[in-house]
Amino acid sequence: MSQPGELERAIEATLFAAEEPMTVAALAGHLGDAAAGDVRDSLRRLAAQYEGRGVHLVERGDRWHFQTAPDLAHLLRREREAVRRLSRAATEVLAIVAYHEPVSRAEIEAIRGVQTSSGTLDVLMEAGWVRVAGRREVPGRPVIYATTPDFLDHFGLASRKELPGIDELKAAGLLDPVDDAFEALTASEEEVAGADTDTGNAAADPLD
Amino acid sequence: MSQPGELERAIEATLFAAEEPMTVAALAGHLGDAAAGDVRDSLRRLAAQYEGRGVHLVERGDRWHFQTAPDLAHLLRREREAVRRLSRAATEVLAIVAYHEPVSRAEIEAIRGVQTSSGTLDVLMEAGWVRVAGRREVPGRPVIYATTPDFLDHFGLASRKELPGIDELKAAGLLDPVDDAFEALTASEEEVAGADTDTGNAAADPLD
Amino acid sequence: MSEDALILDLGDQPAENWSGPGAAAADDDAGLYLELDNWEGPLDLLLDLARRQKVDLKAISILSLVDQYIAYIERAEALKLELAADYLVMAAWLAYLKSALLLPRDEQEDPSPEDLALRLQLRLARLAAMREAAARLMARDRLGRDVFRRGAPEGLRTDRKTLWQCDWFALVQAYGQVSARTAPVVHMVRERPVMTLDSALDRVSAMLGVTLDWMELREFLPPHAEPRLRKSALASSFVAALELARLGKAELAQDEAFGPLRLRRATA
Repeated sequence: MSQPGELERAIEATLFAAEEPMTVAALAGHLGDAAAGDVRDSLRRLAAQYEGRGVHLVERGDRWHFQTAPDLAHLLRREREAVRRLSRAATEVLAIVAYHEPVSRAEIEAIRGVQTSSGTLDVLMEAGWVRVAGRREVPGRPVIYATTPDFLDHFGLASRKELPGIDELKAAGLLDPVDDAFEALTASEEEVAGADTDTGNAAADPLD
Repeated sequence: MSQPGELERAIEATLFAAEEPMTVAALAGHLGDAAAGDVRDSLRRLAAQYEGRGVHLVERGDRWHFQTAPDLAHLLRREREAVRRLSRAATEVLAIVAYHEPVSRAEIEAIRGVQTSSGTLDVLMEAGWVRVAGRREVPGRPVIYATTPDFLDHFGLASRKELPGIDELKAAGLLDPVDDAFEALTASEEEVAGADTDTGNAAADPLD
Repeated sequence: MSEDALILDLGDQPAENWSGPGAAAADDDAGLYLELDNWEGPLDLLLDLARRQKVDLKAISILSLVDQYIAYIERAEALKLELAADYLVMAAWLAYLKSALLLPRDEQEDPSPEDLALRLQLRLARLAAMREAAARLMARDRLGRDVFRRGAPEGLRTDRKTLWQCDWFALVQAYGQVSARTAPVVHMVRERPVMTLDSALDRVSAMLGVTLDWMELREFLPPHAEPRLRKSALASSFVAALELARLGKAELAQDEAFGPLRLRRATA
């Protein structure tokens, strides 16, 4: 890249400081007594000088401007990855979704016994482990959540059936939501007939 | 201007695209695995390559940015709105802060011989050139002021060492308080013993 | 007049070129006074007056400086201009300084008028230095006035992406803790060996059918039962014996309180 002449320097500075691309006419006007032809020649020489650099001088629809070299565009948009541990609350919610899916937020709260902020589910969806799996066809049509294939990948599971401890917990009745467990206890003393009709509550069978 | 290496191209593109000047550390961080030393070397080479062009690569208070060549100011000035016009008071206060920093308001007033309205310092802080730099650990714990990196940017200084004439002012003792200078002058003539008693009578001076 | 021009002329240039508030020529004093507001205090005015002496600040005549200052203040008062108090205080102090300088030197006086004059000189020198520094600073190639950054930078953006971490154990442990925390309290009775009343009834009546002799109750118990089953069997068999007696199928006998309980088939 050879040393620029005075007109080239002037054009270089003008285009650098300009807030918008400029036409040859606008440049010539700005630079006072410059002839359009000279400006055009200088632009070509400047563009050649910047070839191979990190910044290019380019013409777009009659207007000239500097821009970052296309192969370096990735430098303008950097991704920085930060590793963070899932919070205790998010881990609990994830476990509940994994064991009980598909499950609504109300059901998650019933199992956890505490309110769940929407941010917690957002984090799990951002992590790619939980997805919206539709709506439950009950009054209010609550959104229901389920785990994703990425979830299985991350935890090294071939399927949710591999989640440990299910059988023992199930036998002990610890996987039933609070309300169901209570009903199950009372139902054992009465007739059990009504149990199947409660299809809306999928959580009754956590691994179904 | 020789063809740039890959790191130089990357730095060139990054600084062209950046909205703010960048430190070597920020550049190295943005460019991923670049070593600070390599970045510094590349910056120096780039700056040399741009010498004589219409755009220069400059260092201002440890931060680097591209800017138009100063000798082309006449081409660009006309389109720009004038930079903030400072009152004479603000101009003087800014100089005092820059040459004496960190400095308290009382010290500024001692030099100017007049009260400084709080608006004057506010204007300088709003311009981003002066900041509160803590408190002096003396009775009353007065707030002290210092200049900012933006100050260096704006006035084209690589560091405060480049403040015009600062070495001469220092050598002439003109940056020392009057009391110190007075003692230094009188001590050379008489015995030093009595010097301290003067300070008690300084109130006789209406400017103190 | 721009402030930059104003400051620029503050340098080492001759006072004639001074275009600031004090630019008015000496024979245009009224104009000077009218601009008194433009001075940044009495020290500033003094510095301008000192510059009019066209000599190095170290060589200025304090006496003539004092005279000039006082003269200006008097003229301003004559013109009924409103003067800030500190200008008047300075005038009074300068008048005192002048008289002290003119009087025969009193060795006892401390600080001496010469010292006060020196201090004033030092102050003027410092203010002059800062005025000049300010002028040189303002005259630099200033960003946004003389030099410019890129007009339309693309901008750098760093998208933060969080890689969430959680391991298998944390997941399962969390689930266990949720379950433990929220499970209803259920008391589970462990299964243990018992002999029900029905089976005791069957067993006792079957054994009574085999013999006609009195038998002690303990003989009806399973011979090698473990202690807890044995207790259950004893209780059940006792109740069974009572039941059989009530039905008239067996006779009970006990010779003394807490003595062995005997039974045999009823001889009906």
